[in-house]
Amino acid sequence: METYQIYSLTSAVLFVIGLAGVFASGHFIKKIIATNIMGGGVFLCLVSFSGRDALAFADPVPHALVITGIVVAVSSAAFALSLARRIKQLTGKESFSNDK
Amino acid sequence: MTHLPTSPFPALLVGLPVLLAVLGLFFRARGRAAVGLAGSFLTAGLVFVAFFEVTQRGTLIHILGGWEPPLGILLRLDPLAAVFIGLTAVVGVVISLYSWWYLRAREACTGGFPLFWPLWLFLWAGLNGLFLSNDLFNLFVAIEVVGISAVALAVLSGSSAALAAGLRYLLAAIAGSMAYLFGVALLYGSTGTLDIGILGQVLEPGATTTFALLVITLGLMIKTASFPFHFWLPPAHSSALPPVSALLSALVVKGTFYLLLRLWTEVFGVSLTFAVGQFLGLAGAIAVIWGSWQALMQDRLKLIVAHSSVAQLGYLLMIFPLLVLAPGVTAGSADWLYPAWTAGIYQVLAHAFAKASLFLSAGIIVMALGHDRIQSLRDLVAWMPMTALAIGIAGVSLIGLPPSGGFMAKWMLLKGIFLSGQWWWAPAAFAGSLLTAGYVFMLLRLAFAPAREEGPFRPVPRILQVCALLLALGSFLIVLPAESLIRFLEGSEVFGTGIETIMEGGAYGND
Amino acid sequence: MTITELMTVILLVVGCFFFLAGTLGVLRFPDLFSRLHALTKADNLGLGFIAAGMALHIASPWAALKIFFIWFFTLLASSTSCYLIARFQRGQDQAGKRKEGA
Amino acid sequence: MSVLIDIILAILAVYLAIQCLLAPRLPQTMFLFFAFGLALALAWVRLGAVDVAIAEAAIAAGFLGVLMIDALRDFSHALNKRQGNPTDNQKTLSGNGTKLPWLPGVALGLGLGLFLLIALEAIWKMPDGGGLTVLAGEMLPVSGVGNPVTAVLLNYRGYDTWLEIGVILMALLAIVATGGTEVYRRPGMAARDPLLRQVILFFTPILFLFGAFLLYAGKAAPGGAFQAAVLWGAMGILLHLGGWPVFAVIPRWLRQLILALGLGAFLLMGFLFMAGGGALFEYPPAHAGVLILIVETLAAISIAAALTAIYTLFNQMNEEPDQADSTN
Repeated sequence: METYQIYSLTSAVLFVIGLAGVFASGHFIKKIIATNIMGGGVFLCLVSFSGRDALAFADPVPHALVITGIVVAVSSAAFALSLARRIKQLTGKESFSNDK
Repeated sequence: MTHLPTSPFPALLVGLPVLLAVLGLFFRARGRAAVGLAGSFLTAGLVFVAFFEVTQRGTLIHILGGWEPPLGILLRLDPLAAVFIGLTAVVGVVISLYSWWYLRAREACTGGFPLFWPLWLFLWAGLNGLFLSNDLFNLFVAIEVVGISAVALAVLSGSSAALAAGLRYLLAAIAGSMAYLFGVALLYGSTGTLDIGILGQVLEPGATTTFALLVITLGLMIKTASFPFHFWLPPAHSSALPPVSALLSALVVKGTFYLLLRLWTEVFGVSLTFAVGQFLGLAGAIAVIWGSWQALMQDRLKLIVAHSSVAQLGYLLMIFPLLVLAPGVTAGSADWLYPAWTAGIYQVLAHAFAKASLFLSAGIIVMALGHDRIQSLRDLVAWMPMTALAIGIAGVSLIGLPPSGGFMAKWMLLKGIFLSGQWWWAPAAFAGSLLTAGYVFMLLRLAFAPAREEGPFRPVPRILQVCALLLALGSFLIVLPAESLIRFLEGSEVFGTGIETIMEGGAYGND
Repeated sequence: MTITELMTVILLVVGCFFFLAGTLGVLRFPDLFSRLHALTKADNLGLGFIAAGMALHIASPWAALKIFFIWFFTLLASSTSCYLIARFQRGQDQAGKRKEGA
Repeated sequence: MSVLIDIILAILAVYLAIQCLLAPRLPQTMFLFFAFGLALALAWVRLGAVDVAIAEAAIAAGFLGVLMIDALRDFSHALNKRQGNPTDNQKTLSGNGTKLPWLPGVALGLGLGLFLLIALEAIWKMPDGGGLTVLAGEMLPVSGVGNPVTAVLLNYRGYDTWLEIGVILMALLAIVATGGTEVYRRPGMAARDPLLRQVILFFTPILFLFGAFLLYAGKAAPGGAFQAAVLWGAMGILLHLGGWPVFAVIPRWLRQLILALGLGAFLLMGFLFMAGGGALFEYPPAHAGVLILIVETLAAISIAAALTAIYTLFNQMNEEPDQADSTN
C-alpha cells in the first residue's frame, strides 16, 4: 500500500465521520466542528493524489486548491460560530432541538 | 472550446458588482444605499449589453489570466448562462428598487440595514460567477460566495428566529458544498482536469465517477433545498427581510439548480443510468406534493410562500428523468427533449418572477398590518387593490393557468412526460397544481372577503406595490418572447440535448 | 555510528522522555496548577533537548541559530501563557472564596 | 517503516475526529479538534504539501482555534449563569446515539456505513488522471515565481484567489451583520497585564518580520500571502489584547481602505491589464514577479486586517452580555 492510498482512504473515513456528526450531534459548535472535519477529509483527499507520480515536485494545483479551500472553510466556520454565539446570547439555546 | 470568440464581458460581469460593493464600504448607510442602487442599475445595464452581444456573436468566452484550461480557468457566457444572468439582472433591479424604498421606510427604527447593499452586490457577483464559470473548483468558490452572502443577508433582520434559521441554512450550505468538493476532488484525481469541457470528453465510467456523481448530486440537492433536504428553506426564507426572501427564493436556489443541470448534461453523461434520473424525478415529485400540502396547512403568508418554493423547486427536478435517455434512444429520436428543456427554463423564469413578487407583497402586508397572519387579509382588495392584484397574478402563474409563464412550464412538462411515455409523473404534476390552486384561492378568497373586523391597513408607499406588481406581470410577459427565447437558447451546446446513457441498469459500467 | 550521531540519539531520547513525563503529568495531576507545572516545565525541557539534538544533527551554524530561536520563542510564549492561565485561575479561586465568605 | 508512521497518523486522525464528536464536554471537543487539525498538518507534511501544512496550522488550527476558545468562554459563562443546571448541558452535548430515537439512528448508521463502503471502493478503484504537474512545471519560468504552489495561487488560478479574498471580507461583513455593530471598541482592561504587554511588545516586531519573510519566501519556497497574513493578523490580535487596539482606533476610512485594498487593488490591476488588451489577471510575463509580489503584499495586509477585525468583533461579543448585566 502506497502512502497516498493510506491517506486517501482515511479521507473517506473522515468525511463520513464529519457527515455523521453534522446529522447526529445537537450542539451548534459540534455541528460546526463536524463540517470542518468533513472539510478536513475532503482536503486530505485532494492532497493525497498530488504526490502519486514521483516527479520533480508534487502536483501544485491540489495544494493551491486546498489552501483556498481551508481559507473558505475557516471563513464560513467563523461566520457560523458568530451566529451560534448570537443565538446563545439572545435565546440561551445551544442546539436546534431543545426548544425552550 | 478556446476557438470561441473571446470578450471582456464575462470578466466584467463578475468584477463590476464586486468593485461597487467594495466602493460602497467607504460610505455610511445613506451613501451605501445610493451606491448600491446606482450599482444595481449599472450592473443591469452591463448585463443588457452583454446579453445583446451574445445574441449577435453567440457564445463568448474569457480566458482568465491568459492561461487556457486545464491549467487556467475559463469563463463561458453561452445563451443558457446569458438567460440566467439576464433573469438575475431583471429581477435584481426590481428588488433593488423595492429595497431602496423599503429600507428607507424602516430606516428610523433599524438604521436602514447598511450592510444590505454591499452584501447584495457580492451575492450578485457570486451568482454571475456561478453562471459563468467553467471550472469545477472555481464553482465551489462561487457557491461559497453565494452561500455566505445569502446567509448574511438572511440574518440581517437580527431576530432570533432569523439567526437560528440562518445557522441551519449555513450549516446545510457548508455540508452541501463540502460534499460537492469531495466529488470534485475525485474527478480531479481520476482525470487531472477541472474544466467542464475537457472533463466531458475524458471522463470514463467507473466506480469513482459514479461516486463523484452521487456526492455532487447530493451536495447540490442540499443547496437547492430538494426533498428530503428542504428542511432549511422554509424557516430561512420566511424569517428574512422581504426583499432578501425574494432574492433568496427567486435567484439563489436557482444557482445550484443551474449547476446541477450543467454538470448532468455536460459532464456526467457517461455514468448516468435511467434509474438515477428516475430517482431525482421521484425526489422532485415528492417535493411538489409535500411542499404544496405544507403550504396549504400554514396560516402565515410568508410561510405559505416559503413552503410553496419547496414545491416549485420540485418541478425543476422533474425534468431530469426526461433528459436521461433510456439505452438505445438517441437524442435525435427523442421528441420530448425540447418540451422538457423549455419546461425547465420557463419554470425557473416564472417561479423567479412570481415568487419574488409574492415575497415583496408579503413584505408590503407586514408593513401594513405589523404581522402576516392570513386571517387578517380580509378586504385586502378594497384597501390595497394593487397588492391584491399582484398576489392574484403571481398565484395564477404558480398554479400554471394560461396564459402565464407557469402555464407554459407546466404544459411543456406534461407534454414532455407524455411524449416520453413516463406517464407516472403526470399525477404528481397535476396534484401539485391542484394543491397550489388550493392555497392561492384561499388567499384570494380572504382578500375578497368583505367583513373586516380588525383595524385598517396602514398606508404603504405606492412604489413598493408597483414593484411587486411589475414582477407579477413579468411572470406573464415572459411568455411573449417564448419562440425567440427558445431559438436563442438553441445556441447553447446543451440546450435541447439529452443525456445518452451507455449502460443498462447496474451501478457501474466497467465491472 | 559516530559520536555526534550517538549524542543526537541520546538527546532525542532524553527529550522524548521529558515530553512523555510532561504529558503524563497533564493527564494525571489533580489540579490546574500542577498540570501547568508539568506542561510548561517538562515540555520545554523536552523541546530543548530535541532542539539540541536536531542542531547537532544538522550541524550548520545558521540552522542551529534558527533552532535556538524556535526553542526560545516557545519558551517565552509558553511561560507567558502559563502565567496568564495561573493568574486567571487564582482570580477565580479568590472570587469563589469571597462569595463563600459573603 | 515509513508506511507505519503514516498508518499511525491516519488512525490518530480518525480517532481524534471520533473522540472530538463524542466528547461529553465542550472544551474537550474543541481541544480534540485542535489536535485533529495538527494531526492533519502532520499528514500534509508527510504528503509533501508544506504550504498546506503551514496554512492548516496557522489558519484552521490557529485562527479558528482562537475564535473557538473565545466562543467557549461565552458559552460556558452564560451557561452557568442562566441555566444553572450542568447536567442538562451534558445531555445535549453527549454525542451520537443518545439523543436520536433508535430507528432513525440505525437507519442513519446503516446509510452512512453503506456510503463509506462505496466511497472506499471509489477511491480504491480511482484511475490515475496524472494531474497538472508537468504543465504547471513547464509554465513556471513565465509565471514570475519559483514556487509552483504560488504560481497556481497567484497566476494560473489568480481568479480563485481573488474570489477567496472576497470570501474573507464577506465573512467579516456577515459577522458584522450578526453582531449588529460595525464599531470596533477598545478591549476591556481585564486583558491588560504588565507582563503580557511586555511579551507582546517583544513579539510584535518578530511577528512582523517573520510574516514579511514568509510573504517574500513564498516566491520560491513554501509560504505566501495567506500564511503571512495570519502572522500579521496574530500581531494585530495580540496588540489588541495588550491594550493597543491599533485597528480599532484608526479612522474609519483608513480601516475600510485597508480592508478593501486586497480585493480592490487586485481587481483594478486586473482591469488595467484587461484594458491593455489582455485577459483579466493576465500579467505581462516580464513584470509578473514584481506585480505578484505587490498583489500578495496588499492581499496579506487586507486579510490580516480582516482577521484582526473578526477577532475584535468576537472579543466584544463577549463583553456585551456583561455590560448588559451590569446596567440592569
